[in-house]
Amino acid sequence: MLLGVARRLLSMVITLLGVSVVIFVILRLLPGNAVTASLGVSAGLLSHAQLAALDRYYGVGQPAVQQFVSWLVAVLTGNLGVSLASREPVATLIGAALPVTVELALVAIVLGLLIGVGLGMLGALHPGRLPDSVGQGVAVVGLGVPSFVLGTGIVTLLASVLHYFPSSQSFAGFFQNPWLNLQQIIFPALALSLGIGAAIMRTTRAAILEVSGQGFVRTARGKGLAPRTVSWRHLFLNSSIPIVTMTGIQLGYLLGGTVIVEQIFVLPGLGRLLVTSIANRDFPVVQSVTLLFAAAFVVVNMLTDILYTVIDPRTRAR
Amino acid sequence: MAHPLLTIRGLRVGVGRGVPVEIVRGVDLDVDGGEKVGIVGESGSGKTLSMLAVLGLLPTPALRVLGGSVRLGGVELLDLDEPHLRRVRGARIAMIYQDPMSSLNPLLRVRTQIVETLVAHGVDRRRARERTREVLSQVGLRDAARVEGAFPHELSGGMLQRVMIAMALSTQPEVLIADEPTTALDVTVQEQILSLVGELQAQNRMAVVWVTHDLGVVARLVDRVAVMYAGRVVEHASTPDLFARPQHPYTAALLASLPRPGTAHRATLRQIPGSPPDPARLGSGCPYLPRCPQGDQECRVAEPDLLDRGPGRASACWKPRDRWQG
Amino acid sequence: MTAVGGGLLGHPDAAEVGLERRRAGWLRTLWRSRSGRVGLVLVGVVSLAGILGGVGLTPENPGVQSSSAVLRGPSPPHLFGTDQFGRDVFSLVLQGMGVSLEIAGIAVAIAAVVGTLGGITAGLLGRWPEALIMRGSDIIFAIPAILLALAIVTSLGASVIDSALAIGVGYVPIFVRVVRGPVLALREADFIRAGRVLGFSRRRLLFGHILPNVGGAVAVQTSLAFAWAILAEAGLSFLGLGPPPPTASLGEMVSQSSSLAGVAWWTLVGPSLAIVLAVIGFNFLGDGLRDAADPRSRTR
Amino acid sequence: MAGVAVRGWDLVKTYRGTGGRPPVRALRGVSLEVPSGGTLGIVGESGCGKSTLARLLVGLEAPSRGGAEVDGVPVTTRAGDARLQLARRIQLVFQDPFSSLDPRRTVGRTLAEVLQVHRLGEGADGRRQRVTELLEMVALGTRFADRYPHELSGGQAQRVAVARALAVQPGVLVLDEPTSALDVSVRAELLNLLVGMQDRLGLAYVFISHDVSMIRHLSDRILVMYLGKVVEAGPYDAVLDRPLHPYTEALAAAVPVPDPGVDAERRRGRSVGAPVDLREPDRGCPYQPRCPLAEPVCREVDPDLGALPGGRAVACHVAVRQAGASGPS
Amino acid sequence: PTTAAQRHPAAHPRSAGSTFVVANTSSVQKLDPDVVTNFLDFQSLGLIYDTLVQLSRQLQIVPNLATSWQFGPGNRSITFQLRQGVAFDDGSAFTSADVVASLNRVVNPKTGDAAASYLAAMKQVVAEGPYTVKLILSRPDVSLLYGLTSMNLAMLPAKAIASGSIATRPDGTGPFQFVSWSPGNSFVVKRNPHYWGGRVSLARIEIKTIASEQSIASALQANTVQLGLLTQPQVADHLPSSFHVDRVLDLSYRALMLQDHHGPLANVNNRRAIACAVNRSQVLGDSVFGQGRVVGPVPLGPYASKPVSAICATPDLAQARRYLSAAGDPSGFSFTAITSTDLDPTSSAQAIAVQLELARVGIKMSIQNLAGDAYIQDWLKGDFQAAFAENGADPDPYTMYGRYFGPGANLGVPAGYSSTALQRLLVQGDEAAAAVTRSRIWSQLSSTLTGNAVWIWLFDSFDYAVLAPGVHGFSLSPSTSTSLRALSSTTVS
Ligand SMILES: Nc1ncnc2c1ncn2[C@@H]1O[C@H](COP(=O)(O)OP(=O)(O)OP(=O)(O)O)[C@@H](O)[C@H]1O
Ligand SMILES: Nc1ncnc2c1ncn2[C@@H]1O[C@H](COP(=O)(O)OP(=O)(O)OP(=O)(O)O)[C@@H](O)[C@H]1O
Ligand SMILES: [Mg+2]
Ligand SMILES: [Mg+2]
Repeated sequence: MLLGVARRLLSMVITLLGVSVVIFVILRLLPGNAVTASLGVSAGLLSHAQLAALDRYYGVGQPAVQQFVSWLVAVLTGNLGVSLASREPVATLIGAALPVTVELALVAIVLGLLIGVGLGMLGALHPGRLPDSVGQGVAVVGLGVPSFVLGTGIVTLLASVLHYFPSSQSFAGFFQNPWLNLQQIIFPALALSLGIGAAIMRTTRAAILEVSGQGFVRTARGKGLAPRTVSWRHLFLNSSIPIVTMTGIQLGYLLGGTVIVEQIFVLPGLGRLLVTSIANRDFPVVQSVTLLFAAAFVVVNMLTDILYTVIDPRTRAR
Repeated sequence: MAHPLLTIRGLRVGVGRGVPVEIVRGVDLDVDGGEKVGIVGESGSGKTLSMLAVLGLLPTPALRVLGGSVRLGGVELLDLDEPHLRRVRGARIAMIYQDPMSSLNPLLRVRTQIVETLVAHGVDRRRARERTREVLSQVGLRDAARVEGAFPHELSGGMLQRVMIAMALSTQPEVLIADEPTTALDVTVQEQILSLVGELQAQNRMAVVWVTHDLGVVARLVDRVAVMYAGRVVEHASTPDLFARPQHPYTAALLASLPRPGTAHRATLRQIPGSPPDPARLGSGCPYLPRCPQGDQECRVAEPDLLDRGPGRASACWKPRDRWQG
Repeated sequence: MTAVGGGLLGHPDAAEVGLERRRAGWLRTLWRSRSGRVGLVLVGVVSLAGILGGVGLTPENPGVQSSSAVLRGPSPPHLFGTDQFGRDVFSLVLQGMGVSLEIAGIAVAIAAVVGTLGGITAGLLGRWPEALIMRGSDIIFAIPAILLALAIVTSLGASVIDSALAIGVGYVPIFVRVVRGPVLALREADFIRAGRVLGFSRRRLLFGHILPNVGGAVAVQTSLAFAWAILAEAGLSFLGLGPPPPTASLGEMVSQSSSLAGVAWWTLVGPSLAIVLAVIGFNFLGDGLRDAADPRSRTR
Repeated sequence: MAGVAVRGWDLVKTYRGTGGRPPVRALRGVSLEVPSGGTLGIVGESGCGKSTLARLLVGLEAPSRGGAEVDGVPVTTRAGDARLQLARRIQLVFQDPFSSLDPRRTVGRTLAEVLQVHRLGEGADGRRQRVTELLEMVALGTRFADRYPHELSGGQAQRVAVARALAVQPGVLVLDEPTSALDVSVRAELLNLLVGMQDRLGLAYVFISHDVSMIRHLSDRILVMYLGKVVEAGPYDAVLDRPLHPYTEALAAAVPVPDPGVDAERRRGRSVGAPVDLREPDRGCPYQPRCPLAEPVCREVDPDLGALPGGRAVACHVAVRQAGASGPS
Repeated sequence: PTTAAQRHPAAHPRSAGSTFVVANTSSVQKLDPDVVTNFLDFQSLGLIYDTLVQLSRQLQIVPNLATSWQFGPGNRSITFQLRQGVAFDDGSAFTSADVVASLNRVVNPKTGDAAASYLAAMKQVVAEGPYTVKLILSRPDVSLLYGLTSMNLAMLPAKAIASGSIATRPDGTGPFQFVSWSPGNSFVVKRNPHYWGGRVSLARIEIKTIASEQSIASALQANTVQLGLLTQPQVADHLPSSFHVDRVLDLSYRALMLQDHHGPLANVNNRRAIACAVNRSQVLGDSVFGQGRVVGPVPLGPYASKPVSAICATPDLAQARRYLSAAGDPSGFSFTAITSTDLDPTSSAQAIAVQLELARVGIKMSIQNLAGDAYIQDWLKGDFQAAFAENGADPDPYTMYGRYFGPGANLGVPAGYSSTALQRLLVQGDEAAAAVTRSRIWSQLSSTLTGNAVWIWLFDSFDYAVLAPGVHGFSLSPSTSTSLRALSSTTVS
């Protein structure tokens, strides 16, 4: 047991190390550097002395390996560095953006689960009937309509038709102004959740249909259990492994999805931070945010693994 | 005159929407309290479906009951609505299935699964726990406390089958239907299960319906046998009668296809030529006719009814043994 | 598309196999499932649109601007209306579809080939090659696909090939997983064991028996990957990282029209609809293939 | 006396334990010999190592210790020409007929492929001819050549598997529970086929099953296995009718006989043992926890398979002593 | 002490501290005025910082923190008299020490101020008294005054320069004070109660990033935004008439820059053919719906050049063909133009329009759209044949073109053309103080540029501001640094 945990943690660390190397290499491949990224064509106006000074400031001249190692050492000691563009500590920037993205992702996944599990269960319990058709319809739309089309549509509808545009106000933290916060989060979350919901719905439906053909469900019915007990304790519980898997995968995709949706809805989250930082060649920020995304992904994976063992005694190591 | 406890008459089950294909085509069976009845027959002859139909457990909408009657103590089960049927299932008629591993929920502890059965039938939770412990030791599980807290995958096949039996017996049902419950088990374990059921049945005076295609099991366990072929009961007899003097040619062929004591070493066994009929393409005559050594023109005309041929015996054949051996 | 039969993979007895009969049967089973049918039709329509757009057979030249016909609503000459430059949105959509399909096609080819090879290698060899491949694909998988694509596109510059590469790389791990699972299972399958007992060579077992049996899974995944790639490409273009003009892809059209959507909804609806139909089509096709890949569904 | 078709000596197979579990000792030293044209039946409960033995005999896996040879040629697991040669001497028929056939190949292609690999049959025509012969040999018509496995019944599929094994004209057929997935009436079909084939082609069989009546019907000699070891061996009738080992005795008695009279007779006075802890003991005779005859020595010393007169052998302290006392029968 | 507003928050309709919201699609990227390049950064910091002199609406130099100035003998120095009674946020007075520190910071290489080139002629800056500053020049440079209007040469507090807090904590003498900045999202300022220019009405301004102009329009209608900065006029067109739309030609211009050193574009007649073939009003119409004006090299201000080219007053295909023949390529030639929709969203539309125009005389222009950064790299290295560019303009031609075509021009490489004649003209104009002389020289510069078809000058487009009903006293100013400055006198009713 302990060995298993240690092994998993080790593989997590290796993955994250790999991710940081890959990101580092890709970032160094990007043409241009922080100087031109921050000054644009005006960089051409700089004198040699100025350029040399700036290069020193941005650390451009250092060998890549040295940059990587010093960055890694800094990260390991909890120092994420300072943003080249805004000169704010990266930790501060991430600290401000993280809650937004986390909230967005959580709301989206909860909405997705509600839509997906709800419709999936309904559909699978009454295959071919109205709820099933509705669910299938939602699944088709959810799978087909990308979040950015949906997001753009929602924004257009709200703004142009309803003249309602909560994100034009400053982003309100949940603890500052829960009501405004909810209004600002709910629509982007909705744009993200439909796709998630569709995927979860399909998984749920297929899993429930599969499980409902299995012997123990017949046993449960044959024992005279109430339909509700059969549905939840036997059908749903046994379908939950693929649902958890799918939810984990969707959470993974969600991390990427927030990038686009935050852009559309102008949410000051990690995704927006990432896109602006890439544009500015703000390496310290990009590296840290990406690593954070990857870490979140890896942690989500580990959580799903742990959930498996909670749900399914067969996967528990002795 | 007292009715038999469980009466099945003309039970028909169909598959498919629209015009259904009849798979169970009129099964008749009486089972009395304290009686052990066996159902044998080739794979696919409709044994399982008939039993599921009794409990209203057919996987609808793919399969559904087309007609007939199933009465338990005079009450028509086929007319019961779901809430009423629920009170019969598990409480008055309990069922054990072929594969214990897949018939128990792998994610729930044994205890949970037995307790929920009892709770569903109105036993309070504390009493249900006591009863669970009780039945588990009753079925010969010595280490009941451990078994109770175990998950299905932690138990062996034989133990699981005992758990299934304990679960079925926990509510003290009047009828126990066992659908090939020992095929997945080793013979030594099977032997234990068979004698266990025999003992418990004698104690509780339940009726037992034992579905199998192992004629050995039939010989050992049951009092009376119904032989099914192509969705119907084709022969019905007390166990000794059946083995001594099979009347239906299918029964006879079945018995002859097995190496039995007295069968010479490496002797050619009797094969049943051809294959079972496709239920969708049954003609008007006897469905066994294409494989029957005794059949002739006569058999092509109509399907024979299950007719009484002496006390406790019936067969559905135009040319029963008395005629072809007579 | 990946063939399900072993013959196309250079298997020695290709001549003996009734390839014609098999492929027809395969298509027919696909057609028989509802998802397969819907998928085939949608994918057919979308591909036709893409091909027409790709070779330039559009109702109007999508490049031609006309200041006299700016932002016209849908009408018979302009099915999807015109955009702010007076270009025919329908023609633009056809052209964009061509670009999207081209990118998606290359991306999926990269992902499918690399991923399948990786999955088979991992599944068959085990030990360190497997550990290496799986760890590598974990790493790629852990980086948000958008970021990966973003980085690749910004570093290589935006072009059709680069977009395709960026998208394809992100999907490789999925193919690796999809293939490795069945390969692991097949390695222990009785019919593979039977082949070994019969003295079949590794190559024959791999190409003649294992590959065809993961072919179904690969075909299904290929179709789903197509849907994903179209989405990803649109997402990239939406962020302004698609291939440069005059190759306008659908995502870019969506992002450009988003600022005008309140004024001229059709500029948003045309390209969105195209994306949605394509994605749904490939998803359905994937479902249909899943059904058809199961030989049990191929009753005569 | 005919020559020896298969010989295995001291076969041991230990599987590494996964996830921190202890290693599984699937086989713990099994020796066997099958004469050409003879049938060796192997019985034993589930998990006692029967399939493992089968895999070792056909070279699917290498033994951890010991070895095997077919027609005097050692069994190898390595790919290549030697493997091809071995394949033409010994073949395996699996328990589940469906999973042992490639679901994507028609019966005809499956058979033709074997012929092609072994360069049997002249050209495509010759092969087609031979496929027809093979199908007829297992009592299937040519029309089955175009069928996919899922279009066959269990009995038919199993016959195809047999035909495939016979395609290379091996001298030995290992059958690993070939009938347990089949319906009763179909078993007869397969048993008849096997008997007929043996008579015609002079095949040797290693027939694995836990169906004692089937073993009895087909085998000349029987090996009874328990927890990876042979506990009793001998001529079929001797072993089953006058079992020496208490496990064989329990096994033989537990088999229900499809004849109420006989069954009742056989069972008179026997009591069925209560369920037992099947975990294997640390030392001593592996059967000792279940054994009604167990003596102190059984808890300490694991008995060897001791040879007895009449071609019999048994691994039981008590049985050997009693046999010695009562003299050869 | 509590203010009335704090005691009665309900008295204000918008309870969020009565914030006036300015919406924009881009976002503030940096806070150090010496290094900003982003348009919105100029606009935003322009609310906080003052410069010595500034450009009026008519693009004349007018006093700001300097009340008057005087050129020394031979135009080799300038002396500024500073405004008195001006204070920074920390209450300290603005004096000549701040000017000296600010200008020295600009020229310090470590700062990396791209506008340091404006001070290339400055040898030294000396405080001649608390309110007198003298710039000693190495050569006569009249245009330097124009440079001093740039936000990149803003007046910073000497103390903050010393403590190094400029980049994180703006502190200027302008009408507003810095409050907070959330990178990528918003930039907030509040009224400067000590502003020397009189009382400021707006208490608080938030410059907010909203992704699309469509959404800005919606936010205006939802009354969550009071001032919207737009580039796409159609969006504004669909707002109700109660919204006032203000527009201004900004100080920038679009041009097709040509590398004249090699290939077909090295031939002046090929370049002239392009100049004659391109119908610039058509390009203006196609790419920005005619929302702008066709311009020559100097788009605005006292020295604005005639919009027509010296060789083809109107598009003239026949003339273009003649030039092609003269160049020896009568059937036309091919070249590639780079664009970047990242940097200028309309550039691809311009390119497509130009492409169609040129095709009519057989000139094939292929378009290569680059990611912003790739474009910048190529542009700086002159690694292109032709580039669609949006360049900053200035009322003073020397300030504008000295960097491209002057002696030792930093941007000589991307400019892609050099001639001693041009250099001479630029130096002469820069050195001349008399307005008449300057006018003559500058118009000569314009016709030299267009006559040689050095680049193809296209147009200057409008910037838009949409004002919510009730917003008064705001209009955009053409100079970037003072673009939003009118907010200091804006009121909301
Ligand atoms: N869900 C189903 N849909 C369609 N046909 C079914 C379904 N379930 C069973 N059948 C068919 O019904 C027939 C009878 O099935 P049933 O399970 O009752 O047979 P059985 O006698 O119990 O056989 P076995 O001995 O193999 O258990 C078979 O031909 C089977 O193929
Ligand atoms: N590849 C393997 N890895 C680990 N353990 C194995 C492996 N193969 C078999 N075993 C174990 O070896 C033992 C013997 O297995 P084997 O399959 O030979 O038994 P069997 O007698 O054929 O059983 P059955 O009657 O159920 O087929 C079992 O405990 C099994 O779990
Ligand atoms: Mg059954
Ligand atoms: Mg086995």
